[in-house]
Amino acid sequence: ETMLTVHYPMPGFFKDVMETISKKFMEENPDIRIAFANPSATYEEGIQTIMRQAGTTEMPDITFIGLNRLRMLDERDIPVDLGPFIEKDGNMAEQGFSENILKLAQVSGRQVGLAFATSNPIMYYNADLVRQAGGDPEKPPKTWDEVIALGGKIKALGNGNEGIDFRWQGDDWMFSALLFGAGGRMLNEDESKVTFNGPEGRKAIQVLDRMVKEGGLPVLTKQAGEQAFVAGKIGFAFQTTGALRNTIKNVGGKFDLRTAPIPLIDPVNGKLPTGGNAAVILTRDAEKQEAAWKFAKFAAGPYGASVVVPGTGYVPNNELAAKSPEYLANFYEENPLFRAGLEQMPRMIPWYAVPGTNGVKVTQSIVENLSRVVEQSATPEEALDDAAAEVESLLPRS
Amino acid sequence: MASIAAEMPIASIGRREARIAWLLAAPAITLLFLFILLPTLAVVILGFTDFELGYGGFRFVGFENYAELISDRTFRRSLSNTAIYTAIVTPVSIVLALAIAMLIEAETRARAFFRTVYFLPVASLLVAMATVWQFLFHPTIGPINTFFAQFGITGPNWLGASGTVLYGLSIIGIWQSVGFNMVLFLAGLTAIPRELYAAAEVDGARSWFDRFRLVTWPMLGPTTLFVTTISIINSVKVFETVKTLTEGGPNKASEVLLFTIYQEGFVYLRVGYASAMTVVFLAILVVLMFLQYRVLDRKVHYA
Amino acid sequence: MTAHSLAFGRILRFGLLSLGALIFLAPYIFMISTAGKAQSEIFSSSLSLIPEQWSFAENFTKALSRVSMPTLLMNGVIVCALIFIVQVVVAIPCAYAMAKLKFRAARSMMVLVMLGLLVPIHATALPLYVAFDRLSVLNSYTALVAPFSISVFAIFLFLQFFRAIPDDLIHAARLDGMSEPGIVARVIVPNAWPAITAFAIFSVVAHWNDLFWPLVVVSNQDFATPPLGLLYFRAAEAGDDYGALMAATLIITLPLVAAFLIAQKRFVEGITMTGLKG
Amino acid sequence: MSVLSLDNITKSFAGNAILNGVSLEAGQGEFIALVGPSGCGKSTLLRIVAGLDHADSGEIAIGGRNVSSLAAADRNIAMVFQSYALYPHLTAGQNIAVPLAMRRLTAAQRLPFIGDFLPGQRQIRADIQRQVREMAASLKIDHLLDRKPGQMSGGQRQRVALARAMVRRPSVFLMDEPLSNLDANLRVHARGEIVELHRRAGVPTLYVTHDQSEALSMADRVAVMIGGTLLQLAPPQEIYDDPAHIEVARFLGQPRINVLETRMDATGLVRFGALTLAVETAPPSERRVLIGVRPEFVRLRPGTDGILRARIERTEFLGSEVIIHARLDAIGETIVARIAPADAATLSTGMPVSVEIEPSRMMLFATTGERLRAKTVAIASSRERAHG
Amino acid sequence: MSVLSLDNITKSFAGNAILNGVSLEAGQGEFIALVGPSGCGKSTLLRIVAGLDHADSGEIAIGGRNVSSLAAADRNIAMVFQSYALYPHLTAGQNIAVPLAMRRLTAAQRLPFIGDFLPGQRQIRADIQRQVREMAASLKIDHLLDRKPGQMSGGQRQRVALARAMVRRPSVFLMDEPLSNLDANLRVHARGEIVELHRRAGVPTLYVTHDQSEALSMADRVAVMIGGTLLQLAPPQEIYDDPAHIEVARFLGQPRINVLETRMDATGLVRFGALTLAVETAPPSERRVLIGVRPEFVRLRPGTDGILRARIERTEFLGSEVIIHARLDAIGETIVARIAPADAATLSTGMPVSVEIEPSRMMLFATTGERLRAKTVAIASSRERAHG
Ligand SMILES: Nc1ncnc2c1ncn2[C@@H]1O[C@H](COP(=O)(O)OP(=O)(O)OP(=O)(O)O)[C@@H](O)[C@H]1O
Ligand SMILES: Nc1ncnc2c1ncn2[C@@H]1O[C@H](COP(=O)(O)OP(=O)(O)OP(=O)(O)O)[C@@H](O)[C@H]1O
Ligand SMILES: [Mg+2]
Ligand SMILES: [Mg+2]
Repeated sequence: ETMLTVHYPMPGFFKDVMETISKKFMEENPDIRIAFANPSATYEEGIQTIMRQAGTTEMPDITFIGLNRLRMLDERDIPVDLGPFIEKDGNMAEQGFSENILKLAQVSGRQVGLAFATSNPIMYYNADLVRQAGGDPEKPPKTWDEVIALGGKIKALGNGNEGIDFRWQGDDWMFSALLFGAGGRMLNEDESKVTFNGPEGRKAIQVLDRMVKEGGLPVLTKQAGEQAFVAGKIGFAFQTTGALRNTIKNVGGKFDLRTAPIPLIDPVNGKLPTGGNAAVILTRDAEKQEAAWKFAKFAAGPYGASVVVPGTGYVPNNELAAKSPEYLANFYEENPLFRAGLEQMPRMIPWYAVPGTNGVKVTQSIVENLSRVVEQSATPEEALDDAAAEVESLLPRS
Repeated sequence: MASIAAEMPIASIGRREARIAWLLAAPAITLLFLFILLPTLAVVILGFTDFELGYGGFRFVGFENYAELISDRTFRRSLSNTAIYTAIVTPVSIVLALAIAMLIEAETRARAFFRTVYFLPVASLLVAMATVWQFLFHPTIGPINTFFAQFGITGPNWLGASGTVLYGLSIIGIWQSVGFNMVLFLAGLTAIPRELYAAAEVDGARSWFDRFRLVTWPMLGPTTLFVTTISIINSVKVFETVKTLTEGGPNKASEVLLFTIYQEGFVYLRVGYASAMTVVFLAILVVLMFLQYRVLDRKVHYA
Repeated sequence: MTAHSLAFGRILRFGLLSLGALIFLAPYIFMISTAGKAQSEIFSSSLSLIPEQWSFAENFTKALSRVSMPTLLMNGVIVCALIFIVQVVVAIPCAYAMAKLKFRAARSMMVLVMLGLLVPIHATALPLYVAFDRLSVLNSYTALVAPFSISVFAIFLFLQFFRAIPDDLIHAARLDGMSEPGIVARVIVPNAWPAITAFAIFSVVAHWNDLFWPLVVVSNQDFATPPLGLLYFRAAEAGDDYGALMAATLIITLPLVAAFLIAQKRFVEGITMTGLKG
Repeated sequence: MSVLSLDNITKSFAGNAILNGVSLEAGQGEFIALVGPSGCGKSTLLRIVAGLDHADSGEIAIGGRNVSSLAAADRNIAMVFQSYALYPHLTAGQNIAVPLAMRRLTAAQRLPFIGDFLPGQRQIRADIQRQVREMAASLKIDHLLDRKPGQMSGGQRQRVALARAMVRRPSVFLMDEPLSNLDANLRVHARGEIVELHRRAGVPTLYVTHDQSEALSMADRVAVMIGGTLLQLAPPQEIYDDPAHIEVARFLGQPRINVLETRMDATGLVRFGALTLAVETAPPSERRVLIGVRPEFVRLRPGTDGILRARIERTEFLGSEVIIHARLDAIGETIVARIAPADAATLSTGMPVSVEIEPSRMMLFATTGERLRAKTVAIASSRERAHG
Repeated sequence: MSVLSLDNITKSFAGNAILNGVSLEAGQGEFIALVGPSGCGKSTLLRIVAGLDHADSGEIAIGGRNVSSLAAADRNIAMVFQSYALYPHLTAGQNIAVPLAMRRLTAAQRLPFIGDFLPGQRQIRADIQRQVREMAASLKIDHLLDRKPGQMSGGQRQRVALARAMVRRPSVFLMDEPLSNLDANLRVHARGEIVELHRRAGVPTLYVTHDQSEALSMADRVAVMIGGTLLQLAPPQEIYDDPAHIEVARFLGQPRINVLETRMDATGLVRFGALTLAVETAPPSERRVLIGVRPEFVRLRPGTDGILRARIERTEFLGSEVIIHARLDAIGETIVARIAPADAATLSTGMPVSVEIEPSRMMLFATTGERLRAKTVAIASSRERAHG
């Protein structure tokens, strides 16, 4: 019997999911036992825990790491390369792991994990407010201009209503959503120069600026924004599809909640960053690695997806799961709110992480400069240039 | 410890006393070395290295970390933020605590109730209470601003705006530390001889304020010194609320020392650099305490 | 001071205290109210303290079933009790030696104690973690308790208290034939209860609520303390389940509040450090 | 006109009567010592006079004016506390200045920094300083003005406390055992100082003490209070020689007065040994009475030829005198005599002696304690026994 | 053989000599009172004897055995402290039992729970209980055995402290001002009890007090210590009547002895007023000397016909006696007389009086303090003046 210690972040979110999956897994694989390590509250804390424990006896066998932090882990040579396992399996596509999906958890071509729960940014909106402001909830806005215009009208309703909540805090994910949506990139091909201050980046940050100026985007902390939205005080909220289940619960019957795809500055070439996490194998024990690989595939596989998606709002990271009626096809029929994320799946590309040791600092720097825009203490151009300069200096010197 | 003791001949009573004293203090001294001094020393050493969590080795870099600190904008920001936070929380929580303690001391009814109520925040899990506060502070749907709105005042965006976030955090900090200080003041108040108040009255201290100036405040000197010390240490150590509520934001407006150290050490994983910060942090505390005692101790101890 | 102004003063005082109490209690009122609300009711534009539909049962059930509350509480009790006992057992003899025996190190000990008061666990966490890992004691009560086995605050507090114990009492004990450890056990400890109670509150409050250190050294859920349990109700990216979170917070806060209520009078007495009232 | 008058003051704490209608008048410049056993209510009475406590009923007048409803600060009373109650954070000089500053400076002028810039205060402060220095000089503590109480000896502190009380002209002076913390020599010295200061100030003074020699030697009149009741208020000699109550007699005099029980017949005659005393106001019936006689009026003579016989139990040498405890053969009780060392030389423990008591020095009390005035009517020459 | 002997004990704190070679011997059952002004080193000496402090040099022997290097617990000394030092958490009975339990039970037997099951302890405990009850009965505190110190009065606590000290037979008994916390009446009563207990125990006792009447009335011998030096060790009467040093004379006697300065000529003759005294050992040269005379040997007579004239400055009535302060016309110094109230009736403040001193009661001291033995050689009848 092989014993696997599994570590995962955000238990408020994943505890039930993890327990359901592991129960089923153990039923199917009676020779493997799953035990859970103390979970971490956030992705960040999860990584710290792993880094501290790396090489110690406390290190779990398998963990789930935020997609944008895989690179950092890889540079410290902590994850096990999954390439050999994939090769040995040979038929990953048949199991629903398309090349596109595998790519989400690759760092410089190395397969460091298997995407487990993935998300993309979508638009949530309060149909009641949209209607009051003269919009048509059945035809949600398709462009940022429309969003901003409608947002402005909602704010004008008064009574403490705000137009837009855009989750710019915490990390660079939503900025990436604007940037990628405009067809931009963070760095150039060989990762030596910052490119997010190019024309696409300028458009992106101007959109943010206009949301503040015209669209009724208030300065809110992340939680405050969520709370205000579910309280029915905000017209549009842009954030991960992963928050969907909780949002539905929090809204209850207070208003008519709808979702729609997020507008793209470049509707043709625009892409979206992939959020979420990947299963990463840490154990150096060959036998355990086998078992861990099995578990990772199971969790990231169609069964896993069919548990994760309804329980959270994440999009299925397995093509079999989405299409097969055995798993999720019916679910999407019955739950139209979940469809926005699904529809955007083709646009998902990996969430970019800069090379070198300063990955986290880069994100922080971008967030800080965004906050200057939101607080209107700097013009969007200034903020963007400052961010670019700072990030440039944080890149590894080659 | 044992070897020191063994060297001493049992000849004199004085030596025997010293030996027993050593024996009694030995466990404490040992643990003090193990769990406070040695780790602190390790931190000092790490401060001279480029150690990063996750990488195996490290090398000594001399004062490079300290040189970097001088030009680190974040660090300077967090220094000034911590100073502002401390400058708000320490005096306000002391004054409030003293006022509450005096009111409770004078009140005959429901003392136990009031003591418990004001102490409650000390006994509560700050991380959990922080989430309550962040709801109370919500700029639009939060009770505080809703309350203001009734009078037509638009309440500030407490934790969201860089202009007010430190005040928001300070309010939580004050709420949390008043109870602790109050208990110490209550103890100090009960120790004031009643006769001094009688003397003050006979001497013509007519008003409540006269008696306070003549007796209460000076007599609480030692207590106040202790409370101030503890308050400053605790304010400088503010961390949990920042971590749960603002993550140092917006735009570094709530970066405080311990959070910056945590961020460098555990998020950016630059342990060497974080250690250097820690050393500076400790140095600041030590200097502060030293100054405080030099300046105040003489004034406060009258015996 | 006429009877009239006296009454007015009392009313004013009582009013002020009550108002302050209300402000201090406000977060708890919201906490209790939230613990009774359904998830969809918690955030709404209209402020109401009384839940529309009572969901206490539901939230408390969630709080109790989602994590193993008994294990958490038990761990909390074990860890706090161990820390407290060790702290007292270590600090009392040391404080006694510093207060009542003549030895040269007493002064430098005092400096060490003051320094120790300044070093937060956050600062020394990493070296301690590495050392504990080398010794393979992570994930154990040892790891949770050991760094707090020495409390300089305890030494400080007891020192103040012991200074007030008359020397004669100790001399009498020596003449009665007690050894120094005997004096500590039979004379000092029985008379130090007020100080021990006072310290108990400080110590237990701090360690019952400590999140930082358990998070660092405990990855095995068998050793999780109550604050770690709260993590299960937090989902940073997707918004917390506030109802259950507040219910759980209530469950783990209540024992402390009860303890304080019971001990508060002795607590204040203890800090007063008035020494012996015999 | 009496300057301080207390009229029927009563006070109880939690249902226990502490003061049962105390009335007392003190004239201008009179020094009244208030004595009584511990817990009899002396401090309570003083606190009521000072306005620190309020009486349940009764009136207090100072200079003819009823002050019962005035706050302590407004009564212009000075008080010296048993524990001195000096402000530990102020120097001696500052301590002495407090009552002056409190009365002469306005609240604004007393403020720490701002006050220094207000008009007029400089003049007043200089004036206060001068007064403090004068007062200190007269109590010989001018060299201590910059010391804090913690740096002074008990006697020095006591003088600072006195100075603080005397620096202004109060209308009444209250002292609550101000010397009880001093050692014997200092105490004797301080007595003189207080009396002298009192004389100069000419203010009525209530002086609480538990030390009878203090009370007798210092006061114009002594008030003896027992259990909340003022039993007697009289000049020292009268209170010692002619006590109105057995408790007064018991309380004053060291060693204590000898009290022997005997019987009075229906005609008002009391027999004790060979002695017959007649009570002046004839009583209704036969009853038990108490005879009191001070030790200095008991004489012991070796030999068994006297009227009362006793055996010496214990002798205490006190330097200038000897205290002898002897057990009376007849009634088995102990009688104490105070004798000059020269006379005691012939006496030793265990020796049988004859006891002689000067009849004019015997005092008669009812069992309830009241004095019964009596005169000696006969001394029998037969060797009768004392009644049991 | 002396049972307790101190040989040349010295001690200094931080360079200040506190004890300068104190030597003292106490025989079996002897009660020695140690008196001296505050801070003279009495407590320090006791603490050294008890082993609570250590001497810088000198030896302590108990029953002939040198105990200087023994710890306090091993010296078998019992001590009663000024503050009683009762264990506040134990009942009176438990307090008294402590020294017995400590010596009779092994460490294991004393353990809280386990101890109760060890063999032999039950018998010993019963034995201890019996002894405690006996001791308590003899001190009349058997009804208090279950009370804690906080629930007892000062006098009761004092007796418990005594019982704890006396319950075992110590080889030496030390008491450090055990009565100083009691009020006057209780104190007088307790003296008798202590003396009685001491007599029964027959253990040498060192008794520290600052109360001279306690020392004189209780002790077999009184040791007067001033400034760390033992000035005289003698029976009470001798130390009072025939002090070896002026400080001893000054320390004992209330009111203090009168000390007047005068001059001795080269032949050893001292003139004071009409009096000439001859010093027995002739001195080398003319110098100043001090005359000491106790107040009870000073007589005052109205009128100016005496040899020494004075004016009454102050009279203090003390009930059984009157203290009169009179200023000598000749030298301007004050002389104090102690007089019976009857004799004082004719004297009042401001009155000129004649002063008479019994020549045999005058004592001569060198200015360094040592006694100079002298005899009266002449009383001049002329009205000479006293030397200045
Ligand atoms: N605040 C109070 N509450 C209840 N009882 C009190 C209070 N103050 C005094 N007493 C009681 O009143 C009685 C008289 O007290 P008071 O202090 O006047 O005595 P005293 O004559 O000054 O005694 P002492 O000589 O010991 O100072 C005592 O029995 C005391 O216990
Ligand atoms: N531990 C110490 N360190 C320094 N000086 C001390 C110490 N203990 C006592 N002294 C000094 O030694 C002297 C003698 O003290 P001791 O207590 O023996 O006096 P005492 O005769 O008992 O006086 P009292 O009658 O006031 O009790 C004092 O001047 C005191 O200040
Ligand atoms: Mg009193
Ligand atoms: Mg002493």
